[in-house]
Order: sequence, then C-alpha cells, then structure tokens
Amino acid sequence: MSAPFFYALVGIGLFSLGLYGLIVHAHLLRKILALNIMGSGIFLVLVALAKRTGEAPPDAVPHAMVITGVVVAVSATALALTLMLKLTAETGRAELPEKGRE
Amino acid sequence: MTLIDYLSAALLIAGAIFFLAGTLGLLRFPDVYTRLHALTKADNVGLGLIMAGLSFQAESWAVAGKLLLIWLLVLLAGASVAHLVARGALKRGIRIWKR
Amino acid sequence: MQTLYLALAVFLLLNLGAGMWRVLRGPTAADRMLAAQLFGTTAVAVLVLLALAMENTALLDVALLFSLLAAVTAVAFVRRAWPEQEVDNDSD
Amino acid sequence: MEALTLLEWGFDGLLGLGLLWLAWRALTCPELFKAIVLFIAFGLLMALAWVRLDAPDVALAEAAIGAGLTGALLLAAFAKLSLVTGHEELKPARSEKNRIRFQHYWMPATTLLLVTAGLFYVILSLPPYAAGLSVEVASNLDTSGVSNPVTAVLLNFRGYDTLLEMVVLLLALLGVWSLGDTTIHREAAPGLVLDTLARVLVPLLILVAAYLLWVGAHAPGGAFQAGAVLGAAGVLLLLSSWRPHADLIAWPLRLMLVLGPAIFVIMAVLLYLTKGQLLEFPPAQAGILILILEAVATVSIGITLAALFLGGRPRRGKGQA
Repeated sequence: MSAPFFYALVGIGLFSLGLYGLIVHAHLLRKILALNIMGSGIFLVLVALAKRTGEAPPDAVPHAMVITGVVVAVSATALALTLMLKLTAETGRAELPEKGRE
Repeated sequence: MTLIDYLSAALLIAGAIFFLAGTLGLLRFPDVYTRLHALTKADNVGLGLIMAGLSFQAESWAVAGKLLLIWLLVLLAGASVAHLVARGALKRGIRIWKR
Repeated sequence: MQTLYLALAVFLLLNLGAGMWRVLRGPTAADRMLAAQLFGTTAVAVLVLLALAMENTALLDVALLFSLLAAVTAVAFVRRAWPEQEVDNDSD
Repeated sequence: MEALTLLEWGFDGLLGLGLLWLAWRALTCPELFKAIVLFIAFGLLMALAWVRLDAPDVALAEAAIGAGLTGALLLAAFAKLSLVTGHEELKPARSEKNRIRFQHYWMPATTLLLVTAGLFYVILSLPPYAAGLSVEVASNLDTSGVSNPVTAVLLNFRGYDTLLEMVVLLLALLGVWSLGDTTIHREAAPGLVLDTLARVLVPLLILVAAYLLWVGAHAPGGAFQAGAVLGAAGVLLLLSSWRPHADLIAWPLRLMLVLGPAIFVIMAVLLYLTKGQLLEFPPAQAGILILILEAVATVSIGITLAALFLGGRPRRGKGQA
C-alpha cells in the first residue's frame, strides 16, 4: 500500500466516523461538527486519489474541487450555526424536536 | 556534511528540545498562569532556533527573510494571546497556584 | 539533512500528541484553548521543516498563514466564548 | 527499508491516526467546548495532510479557513448558545439520557461498519496509477493564461464551478440574513493589546491576501485563499469591536457582496456573445481577464465570509450589534 491509499483509507474512516456522529448525536452543534468531519473525509479521499500519478505532479482538478468545497463547507457551517441558534432561541433546546419516541 | 550543516543540525535539535520542554511544561505545570510559560517562552524559543537552523540551509535571502517574518508573527500572536488569556483568567478569579 | 528534517517533524508530531492530553484534561476552558494555541506554533515548525524536507518553498506560505492567523481563534475565545462578566461599554 | 521512507511512513501514519483519533474524540467526548477545541486541532492536522499529499493550494485554503474562520465561528456560536441555554452546554451531557439511547447505537454502528468495509474494498481495488485529467490540464495549460494548474482549472477550464460557488456563498449569506438581524451583545472594550494586535495584523493580512492573489497565477495561491485571508482579517476586526460605519452598510456593503458574482456573470455573457462559449477566454487576454475576475472575487469572498461571521443582517443606524 502506498501513501495515497493510506490517506484515502483515513478519509473513509473519517467519513464513517462523521456519519456515525451525525446519526447518534441529538445536539445540533455536534451534528454540525460531524458533518464537517464527514466533509473532510471526502476531501481527503479526493485529494489522496489525485496523487496516483507516479512521479508527475498530482491531478489539479480534484484539488480545485476541494478548494471550492472547503469554502462552501465553511459558508454552509455558518448558515447551519445560525439556524441552530434560531431554533434554540425558539424552543430553548439545541436539538431537533422528536416525535414518536418516549 | 559541511560545517554549516553541523551548525544548523545543532540548532534544529536544540529547538526540538525546547519544544519538548514546552510540552512538558504544558503537561506538568500546576495552573493556567504557569502553563502560559510553555506558550510564550519555551515554544517560541524552540521555533526561533529551528528557524535559525533552517535559515543556514535556505537557498535564498527571500526564504530566510520569510522564515524570520513567520517567527516574528508567531511571537506577536503568542505574546498577545498570553496577555489576553492571563488577564481574562485573573478577571474571572482563577486562582494563582501557591505551594 | 532531509532525514534530520523529517525525524524532527515526526518528533514534533509526537510532541503535539502529548500536548493533546491537556486539551482532554483541562481543567479550565483556558487550558484547552492554550493547548490548541500551542499546536499552532508546533504546526508552524512542522510546516517549515516539511517545506525544506520536501523542497517546496510554497509550503512556507502555508506556515506564514498559520502564523498570521494563530491569534484569531484564541481572540475569538477570549472575546466571545469566555464572556466577560462585569464590563459594559458598547462603543458605538 | 531506507531511513527516509521509514520516517515518511512514521509521519504519515502518525498524522492519519491522529486525524482519526481527534475526529473520534471530538464526536464522543461529553463536553461540547472540548469537542470544539478538538475540532480546531483537527483542522490544523488536515492542513499538514494536504501538504503531505502535494496539495499546497488546498493546504493554503485549509490554513486560512481552519485557523481564521471555522474556530471563530464555532466559538462565537457556542457562546451565543450558552447564553440561551444558561451555560448548560459547559456541563457534560447527562449520563442518564445517554444510557436510554445506548440501545439505539448498535444499529447505525453495525451498518456503518459494513459500509466502511465496502468503501475500503472499493478504494483498495482501484488501480495504483491513474493520471485522471492531469494530462489534459498539462497540455492545455499554455492557453489558460496562468501557469498554476489549480488556478487554471478553477478560473478557466471549470470557471463555471467558481461562478456557481460564488453564488452559493451569496445564498448562504442571504440565508443567514433572512433569519434575522444581528443580536446586540455587550462587549468589553478591546483593550490596548488586542487593539495593537489588530492594527498590526489587519494590514498584514490584507497585504498577504494581495500577495496570494498575485502568486496564484504561477504558484500555490489564488482567489479563494486570498478571500479567506481577507475574511479572517474581517473576523479579527469584528472581534476587536470594530463595526462598519452605518453609511457603509446600506448599499456599499451589498454592492461589494454581489460584485464578484456579477462580474463573473457579465464576463460569461460577454464571452458567450463574442466567442460562443461561456467563460471561454481568448488565450491572449486570458491572463489579465483571470486576474481581474480573481481580484473582484477575492474582495467579494472576503466580505461575504466576514459578514457570515457576524451571524445576522447588520442593522442600520445606531446600536449595531
């Protein structure tokens, strides 16, 4: 196994950890962190697999995609945080309302 | 290895030792105020030594200048943050450690 | 020299791992934040070592950004997440 | 094995495991504040990973956003949350509630383990060598007007991506603004130290943003990185109790926000009318056109990111947040 594949596997691990956190946590701030970790995992897979070019410089297209992705992720995080604060101000809890669970 | 190489290797290793000292301080010191030393003293000296060691290997003056600039900026950030944190901690009544 | 650079980078990374203990232990929020601040300094050192080890001076710009922005998160902590209790002068 | 490769493996291994460990702790530790600090440290390590993967452009973006924006955003949101919920967030989550929910954990955990195993299999069955689009990028680089392949892809070959991305940023800000005005919160005076720090750092940050914009044509850097640095400068100013003058908020702010996407759209339409293709730059003028686009985009991105940090529509007149 070479370094790109190692990092790609780490990326998959991060993605799964993030998805798990997204599912099991009720607190919205924790869900936002989990989403960001998922995103980082995906970025890591993309950039790691772009390095499979041998001695040549890595593929620039995934790099460009990840740069846009990083900026989109931070703006989405800001929007999500504002939504969370709004919800908390309305309901007093930073959790989504649950139905059908005792 | 030339003489310059030995010199910068010595500086780099000394820098790493300072980083180790900083981490030890962060782990072992008893309160926030003493732990600030790790942030403002040990690690900044460590970084300075590493920068000095690397400057000898730099291919151009521009690179050496950038290394110096980075070090100065870290010093500025470290000093400011240490001051802000220490003042904030005092205001919030975090106790100073006494033996 | 490259071997030395990388060896030191690995050593600093281990250092960083040890410092993580302080983030986990606290006890105060300031302790955790200070530890994170210290990681910034260590990351700068690792980056400059990597820049010379990988012979890519563009990496110095990454270290430059880290050093410029090292204070921002800590300032956000001191100013926002660590609210001052008594003072009130909304300067508008 | 050679000492150098062994050390490289040691570094990569430590970094990878460190990333996984930090993510794990950030998602499982009971205290929210600790989770945020761990996530900030995670961002630092991500930048190191990009460096190791030969992606200095991504590393620059991650460094600027991770160190300058994400941490500040999360900490500010955490503070506002503690105000509403009465500092409950500082305490560890109630263990009783956790116990009740524990029975719900194993299902997602097993499913995800299976998904992870499947993804591992997929990754490991990929061919070890794949050039992707790097050959096409390299062969068309001469006509792109820049010599940094990442900038060529972002601004020329896939310029529409960047155009849509600017629109996404603007939409996110519109979303934040539509949720209400900025809340007034009392803030202590910045004090001499913070004031001096901001006065030294903000001009330097603007200078470095301009530098990144300029070198982006031939070396790692570009509009996104420069915009993120500008955004971080804005965050630092906002944290030092600086607020834009009321006259600036009315329309100059809004003009600056839409200028980036607007110039992009205008250029796309003009090029479509003259060349028959959206954002197909004539090779001779591509360099200067890209620089203009990038300069405007940088300012718009920076101001949008700083406005996002404000977390609400800025009020006009007195008593702005």
